[in-house]
Amino acid sequence: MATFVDRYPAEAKAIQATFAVAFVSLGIGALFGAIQALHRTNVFRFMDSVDYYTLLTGHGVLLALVFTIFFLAGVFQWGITESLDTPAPDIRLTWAWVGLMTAGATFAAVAILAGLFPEIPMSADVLYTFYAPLQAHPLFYVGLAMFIVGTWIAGADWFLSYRTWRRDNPDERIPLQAFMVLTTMIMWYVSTLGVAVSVVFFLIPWSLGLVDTVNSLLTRTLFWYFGHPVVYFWLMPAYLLWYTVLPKLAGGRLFSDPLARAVFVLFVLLSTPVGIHHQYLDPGIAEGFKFIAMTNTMFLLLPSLLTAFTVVASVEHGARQRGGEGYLRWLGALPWRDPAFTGMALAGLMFAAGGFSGMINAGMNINYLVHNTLWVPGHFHMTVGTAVALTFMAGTYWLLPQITGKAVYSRPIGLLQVIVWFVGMVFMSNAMHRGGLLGIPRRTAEPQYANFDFAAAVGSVGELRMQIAFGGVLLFLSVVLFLFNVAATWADDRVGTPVDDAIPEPLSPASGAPLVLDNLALWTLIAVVLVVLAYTLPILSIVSDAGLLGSSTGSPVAITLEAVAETVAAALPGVW
Amino acid sequence: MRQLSPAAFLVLAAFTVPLAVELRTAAGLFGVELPFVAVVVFEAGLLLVLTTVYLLGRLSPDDGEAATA
Amino acid sequence: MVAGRNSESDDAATSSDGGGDDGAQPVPDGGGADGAQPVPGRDAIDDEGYAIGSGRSDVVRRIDHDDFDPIGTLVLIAIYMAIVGVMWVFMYFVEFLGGDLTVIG
Amino acid sequence: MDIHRYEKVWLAGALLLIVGFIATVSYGAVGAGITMVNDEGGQVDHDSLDEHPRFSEPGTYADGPNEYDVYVVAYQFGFEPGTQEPIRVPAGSEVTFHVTSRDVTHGFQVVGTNANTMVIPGQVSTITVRFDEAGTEEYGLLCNEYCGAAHHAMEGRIEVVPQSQWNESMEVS
Repeated sequence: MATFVDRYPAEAKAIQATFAVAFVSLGIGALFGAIQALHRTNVFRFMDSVDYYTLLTGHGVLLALVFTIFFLAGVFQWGITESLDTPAPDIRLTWAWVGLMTAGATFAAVAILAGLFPEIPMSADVLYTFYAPLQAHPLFYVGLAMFIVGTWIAGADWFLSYRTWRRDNPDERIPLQAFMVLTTMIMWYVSTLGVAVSVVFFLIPWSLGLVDTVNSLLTRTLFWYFGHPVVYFWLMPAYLLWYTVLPKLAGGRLFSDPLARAVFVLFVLLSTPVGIHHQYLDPGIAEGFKFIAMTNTMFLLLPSLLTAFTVVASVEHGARQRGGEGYLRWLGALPWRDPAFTGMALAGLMFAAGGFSGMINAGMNINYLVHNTLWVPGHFHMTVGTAVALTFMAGTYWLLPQITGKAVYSRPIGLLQVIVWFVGMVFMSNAMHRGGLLGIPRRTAEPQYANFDFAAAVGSVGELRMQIAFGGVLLFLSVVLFLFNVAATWADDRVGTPVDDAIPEPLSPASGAPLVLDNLALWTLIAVVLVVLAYTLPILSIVSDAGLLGSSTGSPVAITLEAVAETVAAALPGVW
Repeated sequence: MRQLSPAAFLVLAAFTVPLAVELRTAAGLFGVELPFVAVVVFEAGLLLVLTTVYLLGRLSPDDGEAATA
Repeated sequence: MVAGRNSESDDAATSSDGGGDDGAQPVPDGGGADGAQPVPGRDAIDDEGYAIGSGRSDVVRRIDHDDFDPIGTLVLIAIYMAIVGVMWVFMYFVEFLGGDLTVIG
Repeated sequence: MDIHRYEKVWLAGALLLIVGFIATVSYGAVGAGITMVNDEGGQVDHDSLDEHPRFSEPGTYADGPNEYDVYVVAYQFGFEPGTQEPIRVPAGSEVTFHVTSRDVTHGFQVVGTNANTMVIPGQVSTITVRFDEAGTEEYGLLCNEYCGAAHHAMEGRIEVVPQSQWNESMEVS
């Protein structure tokens, strides 16, 4: 029984490449994560705290951008080719974006890691958000730009496949997976515009010294214009797997194809005009704009809440077909021994929890309580760090056999791995949320301050720290098991049927969906209009207030122990 | 005694963790200050019960009674 | 964990695994209404009698659109809704409004 | 398109939840009077703060009965005032913090409270809070946005002085 790699060997090769890059960055990023968890909780330290921020930047960029986006590019290439049953228009184009994205990611990674070596006059300890006027080496911004352009070419590649398919199937409904890929890419094109303008027109010239100053608030706003949609760019491939693969793994069928399409359309429309909810506590932005961003954000909950129902219902259908009974007993009838299923199910469960802390983050004035506290990383380690990352790892157990033709090396190890991830994340992210409510800040290398202590209502801050460290170690262990399983699978021999890769028809088929849902041009247009409405006035006022280029001269992130020593010394008088 | 597969055993074991971790918060809401050991003991207890169920399931044959999640 | 099974699959239930397709005869067309590929044959199945993604192979009955009401889903979702509602009220009115130094201007 | 009645129920519930969230936040803004940091603070040239009437001499300024303005300059890596000597405010008064940055983006958070704002160079963040007569005497102050190599050492203190002990020497004028 032939699988993907037998039918599309050339495309499979390219997907193998994107997966390889994704897994390498996952390994490095996870290692950094473990080191940070142990360092900032003061459990085990071997480096100076100034290097913490270099690792933190690496952790954020390698996991949140490189791992996620390379993996999803592979998933999307698979989804397009498989669901349209159409080969890539020109495989050289495919390799072009794989190459460009890889080169860009490498540049950024080099610029960041150079920060660990004082002898190299290069650093980019600006964290994943690179807020100017903190200034990274130009190579960092150039790498980012190349990476983004690479994703644009990838999108073009997929739209070309779609055009070919459309030519042969003028009256067909767009296959669901292709529909999801195309809508997600439309959202991506609209939203990456912000970061592209910020990086190409402001940050690169500024880091090269061509212009002297930037408008910090403007570049920051442009970053968040992209910074929220990017989380949906991570999430959509996870949703794609939940909608089209998870039901099948559960032994069932997708509950409703039309609703799945409606959900993705909603994401195209609402993902971008919400970015200002990351700037609730920014000066220079009127409260009205923040309120608009909040209402958009709240309504953006809708597609996710609908997804919860449709996906769980599809899984329940599987359980019922497997003999499940009762209101809740059916949960027992699910194939919990399948790491692909269990991983995605646990990821979905944790997303329900992360969804709640996200609702808190979305609330405008309650943001005073959690803004920039440890609560925030607690939140996104549940969402991108589990709903997305764990779904990707679980999906790998089902996808890797299809693109390599090799059976997964060990199912038990896979099962153990996804469960260890879940447990580790429960410990770490739960403690982070609690710590945040006590006022413990995010993005800091030290657990303690000279002038004050954090007071815990229940338990103690020390215990929270232990939970974070322990959870971090479990998560790293899980990644090690995962990478071992992947490597062992890859090293194995091809088999006839490495996996059961058939995807059953939805219970409620596409034919039931209004044709307008497939009108991509219309949705793109409305999305653009919404973005213009939400952003024109804020951007105009920011520019008219502080000027297009503002007045912030660069502040290269210099890592000197003296600076730290002086500051610490300066802070001490407060104590005695 | 119904059967627990090794997988189900692992998954259920995973679910006991958030329960145990949040035990004190729940108690805290009622003004009860539980010591850290209480959490450890509670978790150990849960795991013990689970293990017993699992082992019993291994020993005695399945009477085909339906699962409870 | 093992489903409540109908009699013909008892042997599977008593075997050492929870979801293996040993014993349990998949219903015709593997339960999926897809009717595409059949459930993988033995040769494709690993030593523990399992191929990842073969959830279909344990399907004991086929349920179509019209005879499926996701009542279990409704129950789960309702529980979630209740939790979220309570937690929101707690977070907003106790944790936030109950906190010190609230910004009033 | 046919939507199962259970899903219709859920859709309604979800919308209810969303509207409920927005309503709660609106109540907080209108009912509880919580104001967001906004553009009222205006802009300053962060390179010439020493020419600014207040930021050139940051500190606590009396401004009407029981109303005070505290001007704070955030810098790599500290607050002035706040780090070297604590910010002093009288108890039982309404205090407006005007915070700006001399160099990069910082955060200004009174530890364990809702007084929390971003500090962006070129912009002035203003937040008004009330310090109760019988409230805490001392608060911690920290920077909650990464601002460079020694970000973790950027902290300070706020001393709430009882009205009886408050005197002119604690004010700038």
